[in-house]
Amino acid sequence: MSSSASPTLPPEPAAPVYINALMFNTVGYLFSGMLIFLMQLGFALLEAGAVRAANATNITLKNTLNAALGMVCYWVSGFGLSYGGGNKFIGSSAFFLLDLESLGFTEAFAFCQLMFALTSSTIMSGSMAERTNLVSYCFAVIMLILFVYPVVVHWCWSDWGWLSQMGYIDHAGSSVVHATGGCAALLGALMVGPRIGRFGSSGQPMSLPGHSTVLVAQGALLLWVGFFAFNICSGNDFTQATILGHIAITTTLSGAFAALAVLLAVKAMQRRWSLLIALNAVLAGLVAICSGCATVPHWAAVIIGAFAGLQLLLTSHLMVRFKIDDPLDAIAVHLGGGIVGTIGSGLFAREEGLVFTGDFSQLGIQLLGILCVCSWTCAWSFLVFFALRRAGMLRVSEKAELEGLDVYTHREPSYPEFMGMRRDPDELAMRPTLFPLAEARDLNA
Amino acid sequence: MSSSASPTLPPEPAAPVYINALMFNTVGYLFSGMLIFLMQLGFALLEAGAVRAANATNITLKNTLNAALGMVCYWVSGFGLSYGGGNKFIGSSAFFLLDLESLGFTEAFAFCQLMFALTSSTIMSGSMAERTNLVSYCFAVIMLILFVYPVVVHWCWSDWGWLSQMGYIDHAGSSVVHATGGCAALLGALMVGPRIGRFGSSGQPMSLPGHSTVLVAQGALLLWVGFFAFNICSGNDFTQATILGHIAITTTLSGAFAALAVLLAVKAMQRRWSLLIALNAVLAGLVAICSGCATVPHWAAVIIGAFAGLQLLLTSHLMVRFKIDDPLDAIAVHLGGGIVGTIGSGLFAREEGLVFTVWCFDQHGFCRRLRSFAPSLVFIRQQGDFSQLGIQLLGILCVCSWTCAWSFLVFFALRRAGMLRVSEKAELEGLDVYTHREPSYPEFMGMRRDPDELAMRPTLFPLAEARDLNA
Amino acid sequence: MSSSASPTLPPEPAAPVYINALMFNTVGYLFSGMLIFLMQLGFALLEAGAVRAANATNITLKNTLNAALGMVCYWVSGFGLSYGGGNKFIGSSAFFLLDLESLGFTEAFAFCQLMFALTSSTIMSGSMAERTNLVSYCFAVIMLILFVYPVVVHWCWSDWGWLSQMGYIDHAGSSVVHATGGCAALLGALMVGPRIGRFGSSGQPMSLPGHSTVLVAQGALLLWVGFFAFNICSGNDFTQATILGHIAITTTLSGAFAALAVLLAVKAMQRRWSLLIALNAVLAGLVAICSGCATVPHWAAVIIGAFAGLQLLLTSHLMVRFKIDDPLDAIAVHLGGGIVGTIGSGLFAREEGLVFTVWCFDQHGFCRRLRSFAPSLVFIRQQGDFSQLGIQLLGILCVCSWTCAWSFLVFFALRRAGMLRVSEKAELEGLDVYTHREPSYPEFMGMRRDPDELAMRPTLFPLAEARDLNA
Repeated sequence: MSSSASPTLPPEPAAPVYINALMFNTVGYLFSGMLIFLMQLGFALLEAGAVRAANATNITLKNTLNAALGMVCYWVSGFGLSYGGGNKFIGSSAFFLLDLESLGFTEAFAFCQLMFALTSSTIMSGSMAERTNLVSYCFAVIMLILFVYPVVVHWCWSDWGWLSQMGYIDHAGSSVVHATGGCAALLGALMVGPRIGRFGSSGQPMSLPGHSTVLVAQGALLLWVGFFAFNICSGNDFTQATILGHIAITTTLSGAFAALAVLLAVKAMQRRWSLLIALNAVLAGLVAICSGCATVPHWAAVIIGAFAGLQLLLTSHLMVRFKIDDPLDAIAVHLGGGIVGTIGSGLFAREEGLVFTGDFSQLGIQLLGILCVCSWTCAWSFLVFFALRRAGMLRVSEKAELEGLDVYTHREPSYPEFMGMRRDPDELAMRPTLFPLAEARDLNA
Repeated sequence: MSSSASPTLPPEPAAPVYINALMFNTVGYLFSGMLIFLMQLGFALLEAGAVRAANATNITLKNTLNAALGMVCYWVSGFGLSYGGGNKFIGSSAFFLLDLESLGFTEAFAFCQLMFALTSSTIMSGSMAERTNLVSYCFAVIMLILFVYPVVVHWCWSDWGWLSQMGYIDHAGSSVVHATGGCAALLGALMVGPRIGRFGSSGQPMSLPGHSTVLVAQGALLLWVGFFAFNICSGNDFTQATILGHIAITTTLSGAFAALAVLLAVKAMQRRWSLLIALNAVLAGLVAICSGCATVPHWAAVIIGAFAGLQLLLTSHLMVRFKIDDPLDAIAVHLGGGIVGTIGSGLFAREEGLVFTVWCFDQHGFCRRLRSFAPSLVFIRQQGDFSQLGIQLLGILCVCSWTCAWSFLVFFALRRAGMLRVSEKAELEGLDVYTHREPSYPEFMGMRRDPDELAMRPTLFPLAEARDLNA
Repeated sequence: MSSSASPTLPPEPAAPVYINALMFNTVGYLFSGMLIFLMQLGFALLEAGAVRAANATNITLKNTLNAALGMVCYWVSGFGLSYGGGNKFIGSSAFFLLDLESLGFTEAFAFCQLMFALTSSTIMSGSMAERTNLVSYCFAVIMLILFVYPVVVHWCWSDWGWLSQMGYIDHAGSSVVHATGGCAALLGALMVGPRIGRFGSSGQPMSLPGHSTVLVAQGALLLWVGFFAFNICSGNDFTQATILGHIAITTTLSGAFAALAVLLAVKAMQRRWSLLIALNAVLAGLVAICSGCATVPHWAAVIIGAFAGLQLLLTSHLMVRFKIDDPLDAIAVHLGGGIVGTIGSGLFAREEGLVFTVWCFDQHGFCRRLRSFAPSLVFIRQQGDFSQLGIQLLGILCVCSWTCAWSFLVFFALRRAGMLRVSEKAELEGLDVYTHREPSYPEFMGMRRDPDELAMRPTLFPLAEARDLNA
């Protein structure tokens, strides 16, 4: 370079500034936060692909609202209740992030933690898809991020929390994020009831396939990327090279083995290779390893992943048996996977796990923790959803559901140019809807 | 680990090497650059979803070309005119990045800045979609990235620029990136004219909805991610932890409140929950906070975001009124949002903003600046310092005038040469088949509500058919 | 902040901890690894868009399996054979990453290297799309990641490898990753044979366009982002700011010029602007610069990119001539681009490349190497050092032979066993329904131009129907 001529920006510092952990972690939180925020896109695509085309705009808006509304709620009280000092049960400062206005390090931490909160609340939108009122869903998001989720975080992740002080292992939120979201999803699906046509007149389940497997795959693969950032970021200290690398490998193994185990199981049971179930299995494996990713050895990650995958088939079957309609299998993935992961840490944690110590105390703490987290979330979810159902707000009208929410509620059909396509053109006059919701039903039957 | 056996790569260094700001910033620029480059994909999807299926290949190619051509133009003169020393008005070295060949730090900086340039020029492709000649669009990209945008950057962001030296606040480019791109988009949409069928015989607007709301949402959510990198990276110093974290929170709040404000407003006005307008509102909120993200307090980000969202509705309405056809509402999002944001910084910047220079009395009767904000203050406006607001207004005015002038020249010349717009035949048939012979969804071709129409219409997707849907 | 009240998490450390290279590189590997993993999504979308809708679920599952199975294989022996010490030819420790269990730094390195391996094996799924048995594809992935690819990595990238010790230049894997994957893709496409309907009765090629150009563009743009991480990460040392920035610029230029060169060439030859070929050209340019991204100057990146783009047209033509059916043109992109890049490094590397070892006379008559590049030089070729070019040619030859030999064995065995290809019935019906019972777009099923055909055709998407479109 001609040393004289071009004093280009930015100037290199005269005396080198060395990077300390505060700077490093700040940047680490921010980049992780962005990659975890990609998971919002992942969930939006996963859910859009898994619903019928007549409801694709609706579910996408729910995901967008989940992000926007969740950000506001987390700002208002989410961070304060989670990490704002306080007692063993609940935080009590830093509401509206007021005290942190000029503390960039903590603001960056809040940004990253916000993304975890958004992940938790978006799980509901899957299990309640295609039939839930938009306003009700907003109330559920507010309930979860404003109050329920932050309290769980305070228990399990903050220095003051009673579970945290007992040594509860939940590194990246198998229980905090996923079981919490999964419980809300379970209660929501229960209270809102199954979609019209999901169960036949004699109660037999009918297939209502989503409108695009490619979108589902796209969402799931994006979530796969996001989960790495999710787990790696969770220790909140990017200087711990030893732990970070370990997390990357355990997360890799758990997701991969979940997919392979389930693919083979489905092939054996149904004589077909199922993409959609394999994708859900990947997610279940990733959810399960969140808890122990920093503490279990590689081989245990294999076991936890495979087990989380296989429980998916069982839990999903149970949901159908109990006539709980979960279009995304979100309950099986997040609640089922979360429970498996939380217990798995109790068994396989290298220092405290049952397998390594013969000591049941850690397993007991894990069981107590997951029980309390689930009870807490279920109780509040029940209250809110019950109130909404009483108010008649929880579910859309039958007319809206049959016509498809995109046109009825939003007047924005998802694929306007592909409207009105029918196998039999004679049907056209009879059916004013864009996409025949019941038509695809006989396909997988 | 068995200490003897496996000397696996890479070896751990014997004496620890400590990381200095140069290394740290280099890596920071590169990762940010990649995430900002994701915004090219975001724009491509947003625009592809917002046009009709018969033009989806065309708009996607325009976005691809925007990236490829923009990279070349920025290499040729973009970086040199922006940051290559020079006078107050324009840079004058580092063309072709020649002087930087072995300065990885500055190369990484150029890489990151390139992505900002690409963002600026891609805005036009939205407002001019479905009717603009591909070659004309290339000329517009060349004009913008080769010359017009770098000069604006030199003014506002380089150490030598006259606006920069006056203390102009535009941290991440509400005016530099978005208003510049928005002005070019406005002139382009004006000069190329509305799409066939956009305005009825009596001038009433007709709806020509895009072919996939899911694609639009996908693009917008990806842009949402990209905007965080966009704003965080803009200070060009990743060691400033205090500022970076603040930016993340203000950006978060602005986008979120824009979406919520607009959703409620649209619900109140049109009795429906609109996904597409909400997504545009998010983008407008993010565009507006670019300027002040590092300097305004949290509550001001809320105001700026909500205001940027609501102006979207007004600006969009004005566009229709003046018969400017903007399929993406890119002008309302980027130009409107950019102006709101630039003015917002003048009002709310914590040190210099008008609001904080007002004097008040506290509970003891002492006269204090509102800057030391406390609930105990008695709000009596004594005097405010309008100078920062003046600088902001001057800056946005100069940036817009400069860009509009050059855009007018180029688009006018192209129109005169008859190159600006595709033929009517091409527009009706759809550009994908006519210009590219690559229909976007070949297997979904020829679908009609009425099979009898088939013989009459050779096009793949009936462009006019969807029109009556939202009517 | 009220200093007393809120002891928020995480606490700021009392004495500042300074970041050393080990911490920095660990985080660098992990973030790069994630961005490179995004390329798995990129390939899935690229391939899904480029096949017909009746096989979209199938190709997406193959990509998902590629990731899951590849992770397991790399864990089992991939990393061990690559970097586990050993002799010049093959590594011999760290299987199952056993020795590394508590070495986070190396685990992070393995995570990042794993993503390179996944990229290599996913190339096959493109060239063999729409007709290959899922189980066969799994065997091919296992073959490649369990054994073939790690050995190539050991040769070229580990400290012990024979090519590495000879000074072979392949910074980010033009040959290691892309030519390896491309050779397997070539052998696979050869052995599995063309799709039904790809070549007419008299051998003329027929067009079988994929079902969505938008998906293809989305995949390619995502890969474009991923390639930056791919190349930047490859040096395995994020403290080398000088090199990292240089890589970003050369990668930028190569991809951009490849796209522009090919777009113009296709416009000249076919009178149309092709999106799909332009996207493949971008990828070919990015593949080619992998090898020399750290060592060639900017202008050489331009040449390598343009050349890699143009060879795409030739290679693609040759594939058709030899009746090799490659639905994605993966062979032309990855094998062709890989070979161009490997040779390009031999020509243009700043220290060792043939071009820079030529001796010239400067204006004073002094004999100087062209390396000290200056416009005043008189260009008289005196002598050039062909040794680096020779090493490059030897390297690419050995890598290709090795991969082709093993691929031939495995695919031949699978064909003999009758497992390689799906039945004709499955192929005509579409794999999504036949193998997976998960049609990709259930609600868009049964659409026909002529409703009378419905009774006759039980398939969801008429595979042959789109054929006459581009004819």
